Amino acid sequence: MLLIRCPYCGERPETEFHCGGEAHIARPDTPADISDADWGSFLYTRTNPKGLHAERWLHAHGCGRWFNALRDTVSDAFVTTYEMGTPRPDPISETAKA
Amino acid sequence: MLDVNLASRAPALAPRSSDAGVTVAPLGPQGRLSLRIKPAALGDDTAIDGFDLSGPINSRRSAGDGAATRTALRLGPDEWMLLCPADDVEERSEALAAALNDTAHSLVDVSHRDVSFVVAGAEADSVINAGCPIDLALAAFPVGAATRTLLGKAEIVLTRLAEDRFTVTSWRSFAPYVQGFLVEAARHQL
Amino acid sequence: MRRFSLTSLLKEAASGHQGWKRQWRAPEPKKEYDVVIVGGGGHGLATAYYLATVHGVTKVAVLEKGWIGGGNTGRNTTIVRSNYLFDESAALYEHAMKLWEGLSQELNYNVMFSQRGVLMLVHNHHDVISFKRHVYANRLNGIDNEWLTPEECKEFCPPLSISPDLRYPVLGGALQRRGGTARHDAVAWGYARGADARGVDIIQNCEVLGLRRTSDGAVAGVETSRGFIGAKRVGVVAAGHTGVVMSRFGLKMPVESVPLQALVSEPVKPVFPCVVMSNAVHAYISQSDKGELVIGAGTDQYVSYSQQGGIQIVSHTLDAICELFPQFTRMRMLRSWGGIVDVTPDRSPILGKTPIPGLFVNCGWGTGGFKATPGSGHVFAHTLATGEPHPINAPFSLDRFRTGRLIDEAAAAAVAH
Amino acid sequence: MSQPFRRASGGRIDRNRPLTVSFNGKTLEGFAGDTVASMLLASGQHLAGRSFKYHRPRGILSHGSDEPSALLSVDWRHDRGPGYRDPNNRASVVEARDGLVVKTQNHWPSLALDIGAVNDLLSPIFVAGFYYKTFMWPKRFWDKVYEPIIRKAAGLGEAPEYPDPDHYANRHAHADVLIVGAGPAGLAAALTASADASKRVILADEGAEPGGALLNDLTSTIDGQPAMDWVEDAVATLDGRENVILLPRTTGFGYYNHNHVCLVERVSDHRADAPEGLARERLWQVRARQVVLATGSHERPLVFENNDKPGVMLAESLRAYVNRWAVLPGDALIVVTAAASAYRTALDAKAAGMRVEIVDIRLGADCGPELAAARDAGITVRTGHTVIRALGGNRVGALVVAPIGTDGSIGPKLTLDCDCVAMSGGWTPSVHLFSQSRGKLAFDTEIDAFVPDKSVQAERSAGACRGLYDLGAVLADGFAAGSDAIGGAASPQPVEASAAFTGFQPVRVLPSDADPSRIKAFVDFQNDVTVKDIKLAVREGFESIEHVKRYTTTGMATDQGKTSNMNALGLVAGILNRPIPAVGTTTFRPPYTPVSFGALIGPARNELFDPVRKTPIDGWAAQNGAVFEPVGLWRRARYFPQAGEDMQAALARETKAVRSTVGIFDASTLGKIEVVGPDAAEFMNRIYTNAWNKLKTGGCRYGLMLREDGFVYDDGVVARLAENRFHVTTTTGGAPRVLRHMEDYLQTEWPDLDVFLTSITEQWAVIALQGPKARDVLEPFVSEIELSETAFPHMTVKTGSVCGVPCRLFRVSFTGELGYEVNVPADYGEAVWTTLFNAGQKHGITPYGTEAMHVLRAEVGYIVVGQETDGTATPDDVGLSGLVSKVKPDFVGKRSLSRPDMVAAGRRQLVGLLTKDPNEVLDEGAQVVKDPGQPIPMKMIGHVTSSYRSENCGRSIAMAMIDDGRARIGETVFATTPTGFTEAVIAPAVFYEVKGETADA
Repeated sequence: MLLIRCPYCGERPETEFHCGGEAHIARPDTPADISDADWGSFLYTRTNPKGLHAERWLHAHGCGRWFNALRDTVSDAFVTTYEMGTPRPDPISETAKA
Repeated sequence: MLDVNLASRAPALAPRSSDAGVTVAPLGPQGRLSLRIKPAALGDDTAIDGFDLSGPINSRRSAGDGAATRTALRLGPDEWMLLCPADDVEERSEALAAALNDTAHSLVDVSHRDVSFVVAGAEADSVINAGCPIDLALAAFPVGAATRTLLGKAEIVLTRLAEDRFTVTSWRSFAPYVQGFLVEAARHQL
Repeated sequence: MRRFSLTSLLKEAASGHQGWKRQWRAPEPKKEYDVVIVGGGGHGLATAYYLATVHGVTKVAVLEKGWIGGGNTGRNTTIVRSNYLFDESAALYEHAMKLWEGLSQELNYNVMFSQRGVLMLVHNHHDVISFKRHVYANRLNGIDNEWLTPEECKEFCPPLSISPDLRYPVLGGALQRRGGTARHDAVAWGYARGADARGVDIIQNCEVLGLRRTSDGAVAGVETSRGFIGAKRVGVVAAGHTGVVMSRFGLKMPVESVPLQALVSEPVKPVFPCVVMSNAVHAYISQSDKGELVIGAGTDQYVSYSQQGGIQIVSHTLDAICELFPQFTRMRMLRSWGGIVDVTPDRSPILGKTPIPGLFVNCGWGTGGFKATPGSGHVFAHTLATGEPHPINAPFSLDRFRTGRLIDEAAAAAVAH
Repeated sequence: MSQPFRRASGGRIDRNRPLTVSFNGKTLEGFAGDTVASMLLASGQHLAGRSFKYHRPRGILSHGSDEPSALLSVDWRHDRGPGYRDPNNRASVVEARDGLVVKTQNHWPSLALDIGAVNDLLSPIFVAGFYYKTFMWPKRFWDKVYEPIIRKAAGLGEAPEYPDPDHYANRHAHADVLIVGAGPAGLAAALTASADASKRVILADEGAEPGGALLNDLTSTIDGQPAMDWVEDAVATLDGRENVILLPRTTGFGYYNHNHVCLVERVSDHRADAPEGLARERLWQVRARQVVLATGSHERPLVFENNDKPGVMLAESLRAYVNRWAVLPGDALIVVTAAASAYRTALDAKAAGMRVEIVDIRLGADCGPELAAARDAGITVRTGHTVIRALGGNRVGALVVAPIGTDGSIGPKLTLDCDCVAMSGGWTPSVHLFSQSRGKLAFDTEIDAFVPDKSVQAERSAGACRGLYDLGAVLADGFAAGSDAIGGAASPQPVEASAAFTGFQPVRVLPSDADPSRIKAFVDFQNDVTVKDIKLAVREGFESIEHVKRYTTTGMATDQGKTSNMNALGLVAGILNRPIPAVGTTTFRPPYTPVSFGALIGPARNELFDPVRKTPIDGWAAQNGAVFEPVGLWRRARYFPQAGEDMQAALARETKAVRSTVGIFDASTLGKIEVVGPDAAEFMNRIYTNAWNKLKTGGCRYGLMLREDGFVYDDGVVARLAENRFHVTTTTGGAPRVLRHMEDYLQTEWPDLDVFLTSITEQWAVIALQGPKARDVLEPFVSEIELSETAFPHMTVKTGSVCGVPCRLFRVSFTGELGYEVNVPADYGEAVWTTLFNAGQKHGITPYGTEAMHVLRAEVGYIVVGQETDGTATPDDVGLSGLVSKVKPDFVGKRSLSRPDMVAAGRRQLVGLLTKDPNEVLDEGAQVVKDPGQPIPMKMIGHVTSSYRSENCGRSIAMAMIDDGRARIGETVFATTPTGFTEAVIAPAVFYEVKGETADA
């Protein structure tokens, strides 16, 4: 069971959370203007990386807030979690810090 | 019009005894208002109608006493659960709405949605930890802490009133499960 | 290939089994192949086998990063069934079922395909409708699947509790008698042995690192940990690692890889005669020939390549199992493990062309790929041999995610695979 | 059976507390502190089971959880009735107590005489993987003939037959330091880690008491005192510290992500006095800041012919039985070893009065001080010797040994009589939990074992589990690990302890001149895997250790290879002439030892399996004879049968009453969300397909919600209570996901919107009054609200009070009739219901359940999301394109609706189906074809989604999704029935015309 640091509540067990999949897939402002292929890609195509993955989590049984996390999909270790609306942290600088 | 103001309030459940040293006692009706305001909109004015909204996330702040007790559980960055005596809830609701008239907010009466228990006894934390996965050590979850979390398969709001005394609140239909879970856990405490 | 038979076994027994040879060679990679298959699991090996046997394409290499059958082939709960709802899925899985029914003989390798029946339990009104819809659709597609009353369920699976006091009482079940289980490792080994005997090179410990393309963009071969290997066509059959391989080839896919856990109990004498699935309470259970209860759990909720999930998933599965089979709480979990399953948005596989000429993909089997192994290999071999999909896999194109023609078994039935 | 092999004194048993255990119907005697294994040995009973495949007689190999052979069926509470029995318990870890009833397994007719042993004679055929090569003919014989025979032969014990009356507990715990293993390293680590009173320390050990290997040790000293005195002091110190939780009988079995370590505690099985209902086991789910693994090591058996004879034991285990349990496992002992540590066994056995000889594989020159010590004690030591085979039937009787020449040749053989054998092939660090934590292992050729290398999680290993075998070094390592775990100095003082005999010479298979293809030398005892099986696997090309495991099943038994893995790995490496790491090591997975399902489930059984959610009116329904059905977690009243009525009769009555008088229905489970804030209407615009700006305060509208992929997600009536306040309803099952869906968009896509969502599902009890008399029933109880058609038309909402209780009153209908939904605070729900029901008697009020609700809505053509839709339906498919705004530039799902296949011709569309025979009710889920005579596979053109006998229509009605259905109205089609097909006509999906005051007015 993962241990997840909610930006608002601190470290909590995974069962309190719901994973919302890959982060930073912005919904197009004017969906009507984009092609079927691009829309299909927005809906379905995912990075699915073996390594760092930016993903969305909801602290469903906690503060009820969505937030983002950067997690290594091989070790499952979280590099960081951050509030919605903030850009993806640069993992290189994170590594440099550590 | 008939005089039908007879409808009595039926609590969600009756007390169930626990033979162990930890008691699980249902609380009676309580006034509960879910208040939502973005912190920026709230600004520095954290005392609204006698409710102290100044606490950090996952804390409980109580003001006044007796029938005038007003408690605010801050459950998220923009979410408070305001508790007051059951018969005071309409008045508080109106007063709060008036006080927040110019501020974008949401105030919703959920007095009947939730049911609370007091779990008390020296091993109360262990009993709750039978189903609640968060750290209940005093340092991690001190007196005055309040948070939404889980108990087994039910969502609860957990508040610490004293070292050996908690309230456990769930939605009404989960209350029999929560009660049964706590009573079962109390049988097996260390 | 030395034929396996009782006679050969007895003969070897007399001479201390010294005469058995390798079941497949360990060749060095050649410079070039007609077809390179990336991934030595059941699907990849089956593809190679059918390329050789059905299409006469024998200049084939199967490249496996680790050891063959070591991924999801060797990590699943071995359930085989074909009672899918939609025509497209039904055709694909029934194609596989028909191949299963002769597979041991075809491969001369006992894959222990055991048609002991797959019983899918129904616990609510919604599922009654959904499962009857399956039963009827299957009947009209010529696939066996029958509706059982709770009492008939109990008769078919005596350990089952059909008490009306259950939290979710059993309201009935859909039984596919031809469904069952097979010995997962033997499937990989049997295909490997059969393919090898026909000239296919099975190359283990060979990781694919990139794709080399010709000036006009078509496939020229793959870069591997053992050097460049030329190929006219490349088929990626890498299951949970499809996303990784395809991203090395410069393509993003509509798949995500998540952990899927399973477990077995300690072995006991025969107690469970069939396969039972209960979607409403998320549980799959059967008993292996060795005597272990084999139990499938759910997927974890996040992308991971760790082959490790949380214990809460296992606990949740077991509480459901023991609700239906309350005598099993005293059984013990002996082993648990995780696989990495590649899940598509509609829970149906992708089997066909990619935007790169000469590159084909077979992935997205999610939690249910094992049962499709022979059929998947068979139609994918056709696709690789001819460059065009077989009619059975044509609907499972990558393009459906653009047009919206999804084959959403999960949404339609809320049935896990 | 008395205790002829019990020593007169000593041992960690309480001779003042005698006890008995029933073993195969006989009475075993023993003392508190015994295990069933030590009692068996004390009585002289070595034969304790039959092996898996060959049914060979097997004894007790070990004294711990690595025991592969002595597996017993144990009835733990025979006196309390059935249901307390389970199979496959290791005799070596079952603590003896009065009342245990144990039986051996896997034999017929008896343990001593087992017909299955014929398999041993057939073993030349039953080699590894033999089943892959045969049993293929005739084709259907596999699962009809061969497999049942194989299955019956396989398996060990009998599965439990009764529901388990025991309880299981769960405990989430947090610790600064979790220490797994309370041997010398673990105790030392606990002492330093807990010295800081602010650090919470949990120390768990699988044994009944702390001490680990020191419990078997009468000779070692620590700081000049006997080692067990040091243990007792350490335990007393830890007991005295408030910050320490000491958990004996608690096995760390699973090391999961982020230092989530799971332990299982045996709470009551060892207690004769355990009160009924006390948990049997408790699962500890520990989240630790730091973990110290002090899990010790496992001794390796030696591999030689017949090394599985009862009486052949691991050397350290034999020492444990002699010292800890004061049992002599025989009179004449031969210690066969490749390791110095076994000399301690020889010395202790000798001191205890056994006749002892040592056969050492090593040359004298390769031995350490242990050799002189043994010879000084008068023990004959044959160095440079090998064991050719063990002799004996149900008990070892002799060993055939021989010197090994310098060229490896086998010298003259010698038969040494004995009645027990202690063997040691050296030690394997127990790296299971470390490996589970994803730490990387490194192969240490010095000790011929894998040891922890790079940690991935916040843990460190200490002591024997990382290859330290000298007591002083182990203790120092433990102190250092404990200190390191709390961030202290990692360089503690050296510890004074007596030197241990360490060092060994790895040996894979003992040298022998016997024909290797003719003998059985066991590598995996329980699964009956021999050296020749492994050789065969390699010969057939199975070279990865994972392939070898799977082909031979070595390491796959209930002991999970604790005694066999290294021998198998070394053997494969030797055959391939590769270094061991090149063959690979298996990845360890949970659990370390088997864990009961009950412990993993904990309290989630019976009434605590899944919560049963009941509405405030559920009690009334139960008292009034409702038949319930589960709907998600809810239980809902399905129908209210009166005496003698079946469901169909009740339905007929309930549905007619609604259309003729009035029905009352509990709709409390409907999901309800209050949407509040200045941007509430804008939010609604974006999340629903409909437009909301024009909905006036006090108005209601049926809202339709899509997923982003364009498929129907949920629906429900939405009321605008105020400019900034909406009362949204959802389907019962959809409530949680709809709220999450809304929050998702609100927080992640539109954080600029000032709007808040609050679940009010359970705040309000919802009482639906439906039917021509609904107003008449309600009117007397309403205050502040005028009910007339003009003042309160269909699809409006008003607040006021009903029965003096605050109320949100909706004028809505899911039946087509005049209808109200009375929302009152939940605690008043039952009282208001009762009041209305009683007052409605004079109007013929009838309670109805979900079944009638479904019929009534179908009669007027209303869909149920999840029944007519299945996650693949667009609004147009179900005839709701009118609810999809054409003017809004965007809403969730809009773009997807224009994808090519979403607008393609021929999609399935909602229609009605009328059977030719009006009394025939179609099966829900039935498939529809145009021509029932076509060959299989048939072309299916649709399926039935809802189907009922409608009393109000006087016939059956059905809804169906049909390809291009709306264009086919009037066509005849055929729907499947359990036995064939039946004829039906496609019709509009509205079957009943409401008379009088209709909802649609």
